[in-house]
Amino acid sequence: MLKRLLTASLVIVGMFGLLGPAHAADPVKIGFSIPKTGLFAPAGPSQLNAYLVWQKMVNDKGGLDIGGKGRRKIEFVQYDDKSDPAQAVKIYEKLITSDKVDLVMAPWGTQHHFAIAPVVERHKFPLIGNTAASVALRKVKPGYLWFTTPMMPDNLAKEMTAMLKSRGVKSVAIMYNLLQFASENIQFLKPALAKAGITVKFEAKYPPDIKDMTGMLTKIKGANPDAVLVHSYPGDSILYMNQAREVGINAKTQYVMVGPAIGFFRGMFKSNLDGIVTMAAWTPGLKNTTGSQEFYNAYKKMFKGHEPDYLDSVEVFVSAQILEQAIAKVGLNREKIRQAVNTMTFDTIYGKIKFDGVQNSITPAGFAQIQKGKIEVVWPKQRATSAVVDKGAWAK
Amino acid sequence: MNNSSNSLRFIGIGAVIAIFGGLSGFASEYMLGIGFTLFMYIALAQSWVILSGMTGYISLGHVVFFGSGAYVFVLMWGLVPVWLGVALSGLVVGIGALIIGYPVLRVRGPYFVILSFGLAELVKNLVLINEARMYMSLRPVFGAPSLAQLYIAMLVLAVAATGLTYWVRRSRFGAGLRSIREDEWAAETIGIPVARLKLIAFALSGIVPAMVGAIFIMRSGIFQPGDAFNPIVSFTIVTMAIIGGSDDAPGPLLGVGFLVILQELLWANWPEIYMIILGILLISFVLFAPSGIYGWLSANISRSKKNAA
Amino acid sequence: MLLEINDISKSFGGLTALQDITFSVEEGETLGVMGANGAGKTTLFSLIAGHAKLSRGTILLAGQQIDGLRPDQISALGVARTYQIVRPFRGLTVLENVAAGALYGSHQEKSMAKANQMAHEILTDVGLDDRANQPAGSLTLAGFKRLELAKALATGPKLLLLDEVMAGLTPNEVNEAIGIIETCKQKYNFTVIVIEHVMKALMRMCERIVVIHHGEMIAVGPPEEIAQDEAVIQAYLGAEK
Amino acid sequence: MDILLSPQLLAAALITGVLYALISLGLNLIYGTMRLLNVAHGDLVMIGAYIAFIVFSLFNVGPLVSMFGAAVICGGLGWFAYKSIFQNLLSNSQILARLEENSLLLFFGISVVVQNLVILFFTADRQGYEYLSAIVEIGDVRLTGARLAVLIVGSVISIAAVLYLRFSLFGLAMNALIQNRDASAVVGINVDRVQMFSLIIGFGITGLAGALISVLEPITPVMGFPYTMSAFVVIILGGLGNLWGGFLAGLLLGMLEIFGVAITGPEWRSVLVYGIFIGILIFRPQGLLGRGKIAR
Repeated sequence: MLKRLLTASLVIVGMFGLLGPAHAADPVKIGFSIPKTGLFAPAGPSQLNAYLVWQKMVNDKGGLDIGGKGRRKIEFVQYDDKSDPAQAVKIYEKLITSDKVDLVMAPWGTQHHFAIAPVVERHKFPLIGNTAASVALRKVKPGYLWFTTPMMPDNLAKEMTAMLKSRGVKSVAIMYNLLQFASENIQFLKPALAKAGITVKFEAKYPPDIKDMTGMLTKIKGANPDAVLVHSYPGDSILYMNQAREVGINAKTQYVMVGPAIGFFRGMFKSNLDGIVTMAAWTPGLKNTTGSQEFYNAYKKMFKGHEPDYLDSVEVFVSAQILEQAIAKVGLNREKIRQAVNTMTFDTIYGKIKFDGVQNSITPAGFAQIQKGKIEVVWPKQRATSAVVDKGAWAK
Repeated sequence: MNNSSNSLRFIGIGAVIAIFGGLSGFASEYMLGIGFTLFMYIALAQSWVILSGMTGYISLGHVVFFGSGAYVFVLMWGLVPVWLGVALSGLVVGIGALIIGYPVLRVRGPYFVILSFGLAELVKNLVLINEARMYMSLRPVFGAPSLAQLYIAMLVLAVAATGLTYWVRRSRFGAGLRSIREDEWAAETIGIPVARLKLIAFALSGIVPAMVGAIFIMRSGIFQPGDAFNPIVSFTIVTMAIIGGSDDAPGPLLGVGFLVILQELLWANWPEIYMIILGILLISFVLFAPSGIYGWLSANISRSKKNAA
Repeated sequence: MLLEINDISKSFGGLTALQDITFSVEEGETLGVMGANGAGKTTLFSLIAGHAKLSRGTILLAGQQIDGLRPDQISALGVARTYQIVRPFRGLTVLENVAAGALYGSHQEKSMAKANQMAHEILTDVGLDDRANQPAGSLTLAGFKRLELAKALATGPKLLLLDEVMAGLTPNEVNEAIGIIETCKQKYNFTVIVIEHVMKALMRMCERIVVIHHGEMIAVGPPEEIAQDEAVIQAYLGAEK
Repeated sequence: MDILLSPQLLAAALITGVLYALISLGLNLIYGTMRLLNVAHGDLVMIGAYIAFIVFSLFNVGPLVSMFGAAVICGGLGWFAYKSIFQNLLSNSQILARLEENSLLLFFGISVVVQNLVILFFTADRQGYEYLSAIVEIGDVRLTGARLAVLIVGSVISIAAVLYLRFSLFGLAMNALIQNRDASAVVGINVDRVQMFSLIIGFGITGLAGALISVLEPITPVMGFPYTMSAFVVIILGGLGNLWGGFLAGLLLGMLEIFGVAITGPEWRSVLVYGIFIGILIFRPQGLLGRGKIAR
């Protein structure tokens, strides 16, 4: 806390010019926008922190390896996009045309990726996306944008159905937020379930500003499905966690989409989270990956023992690793970086990644489960660090 | 005001518009982006003044027009020519405003302020449900016109909205609206058809924002109900119009110009604390210039004139 | 007959404010209305001007039924009204206040320039033209009363309803006000119904007086007759003095 | 539809309603006595939540204790705000002429400053902690301890506040001010003092509510805005300045929301809330329980 206060005060002092930023000799300037204010501000740190960890890890090694011809440190140029896609567009235009950055990294969220796509294409700046997931992304013209996420809704639906089948689930209840990613998941999940012969006993959608789920959950309890699939965001995930216990939802498989992979959420529910399945495909001990444990340790060290967001932070770091490796191969020439990203195979904390068109063609969509307070990758089986287990009774 | 100074003024205004228009040819993308934002908020704030500045019905939900226009536009995307789509979105929203305006405008004072906010939220949620039903919660807008074209389009809307406010302020219609603001009951007594005038003002005040919304989503490249109906847009419009002060066209020009340019300077130079500086400025405005920039300027000008005389 | 009030009643909830009122006003006449506070005088004006709905009865203006119309429609037909508690448009200039009347009302003047010209003329008539460009909020009480009158005149009334335009004025100001009303009446040729507490003024101005007591009309006639009327003396003067 | 008879649903409705009532109370006081459109209201909820979170992280003391601290600190902010800004503001005729606009702008500025200061010091990262998470069973109703605490504390505080403001001498003075500003000064009410205490009490109760809420949702710098708007909806429905009406409107809205959603389906939640709000205003432009005309 004290350290944070101190940093904040330093920032204020720095603003008034008493402390200028230290200029390393000839660093590589990389720009991006971050939602520091507005609707998505709470989601921003998962991304920004991963960028900062990467910057520190690279700079501690002496900087980015520029095509084997020496190392240069990384300097970030970052602006608040106020959670507004149009502001993000303006920021990338400014970064490229007026701040003259060498490279750009991704903004937060699917809509911001769509928004800036024309900008990076116009200026021929390669950009490795992260924190964006929608099948509509595949409609983006291939060229300067790639999406690292394995969590495309159609792939998720496929893997989810397979996981449910492997656990002998015959019936499910589905709840989902009306926002884009959640509802897009349902679009693919429902046909997949039908094909697999899994019945949907209950289905309900709700607006983002929902305040109470008791009604829905009471109905779900009455329907008594084998699995409850909640496609939710952190705020509504908390509602579910509290009220499912109140109502006494005891399905053996309970999926809570976004939330359990974030540190604060585990702090709020602790042992009650045991057995909850969530959307994540990484854990520090994941095999056949490059740098997972180092990333985890560096993150915890830099952020006072806080864990990274197992979903967003990880994906962000993956995108940074890809950029780093492309630069190490071909240097800072953006056209060459583009070709490198198109053709190379990268070693990341997700494991090997190669792009097919705009999307990550290797990493499968996957799920994790909280087991004894730890996040274990449980699906797909070939990547699992642990097997899926039945969710037991609620702890308290 | 004699004729020669009037025509001089028109030439001046024409020249300014021509210069701004001409910039689209060679200004940097970043500068055009700032211009786009500037014109966008001028158009929005001027439209807000037609309803709220003139009649005193303070709308805290003007984003409802902006968002609805964007939605109508995106539904037609690819089906009709772009600029026809923009015009149609203005038309459709204008008609919609005529339909809902009558019951809504029966509610006055702070009740109307919150009602207008609620209306925007209601429409947002209806759109959200509709989009989720079609699994279209996010619609990319690929292949939009260039920034230079959007910039010109927004300039046209800003000029149109400014002209509209200027005209309304000097028209019989505007005299009726301003009487309504001062005392609705007394206005009715001297024969002003208050319900009809309010309704027309409501619709007029919605048309330009709808078109602005349509153009805006071509700039942001995406339609999502949460962004298109973001309440921050409503708050920003109100803030800019109030800071400008007055119920006449120069007010919004001053308010928007000041705030947009200030924000650009601030976020680019002090990204960590620019919002704090901005907030402090808003507070100071109320304390030191409660009648807005326009009011403050006219007070000071008339004082200095008096001193000179 | 310019105005015919036929057996009208008005009740709010269970309370009867006016009951069985019938009278008529000749074109060009000045009719006074008197009665104690709360007798229902202002309610009568509200009914004529369309601000309140009748419970029973009809009101005809030049043979046309006007009850049920909106206030702005009634104003367009030529009925203008002033308020006992003045209602100026404080944020507008004095001229704008009056011009608004000319732009709407029964004139429905479409040209701003002509409306301003008319407003200037009326302001001259009521003696406020030197303040035309001041904000209306800056006037004195006497000024407000004159503005109230000017606004009503600007609508081009056939029938002018004056609700205590002289209350709160000094005797000198009252004399001036009566002068202004009489001059304007000559010039613009309208009919007046006037509610007034200043007895002398009423007696001086009116050709006939209607007396309302507890919502009922108890007398109508020329001032001299009313002054002698037993019922009036009992109910009204007796009650007040 | 036997779900409508479930006591669990009734409990959920009561919790939602009590929260609405509690959060709108302070706003109603401030609007009623001073006609200030406080759009920073929800930020006090946020401050209260952060206070509870900090106290818990540093001293392991829960919100049932720290809520009093939050009330005192937020009340202190109210005092500070009154002394530094509003005392002068409310005697400036130029500002009073456009009070609605100006107070909107002012509080919007305050909201921006407060949110961004919090972001600067704590980042926008979500925070949360575990407290009273065990389930408590009362008959057929099962609630987490935290939600039960919200129900009890929320009802006690809001009913006590409404009763106090109805029957105490100070409450009477405040009521007089709400009814008619000018007249209350004439009859010898110390308007200045009443305004100051309205701001202190209004801010204090809201901060307390924030501490309670801190266990129910992620604590973030931007968590306040939805509360601002729902508080406005409640006090408008109840009739501005009508504390009792606001309390009832809060409960009513909670009931309508929970039972309405159970009948129509959760996707309609917000459409229902705002639809009912707009519908009521159109038919009763002064609010459900509002009195005749708004005095200005």
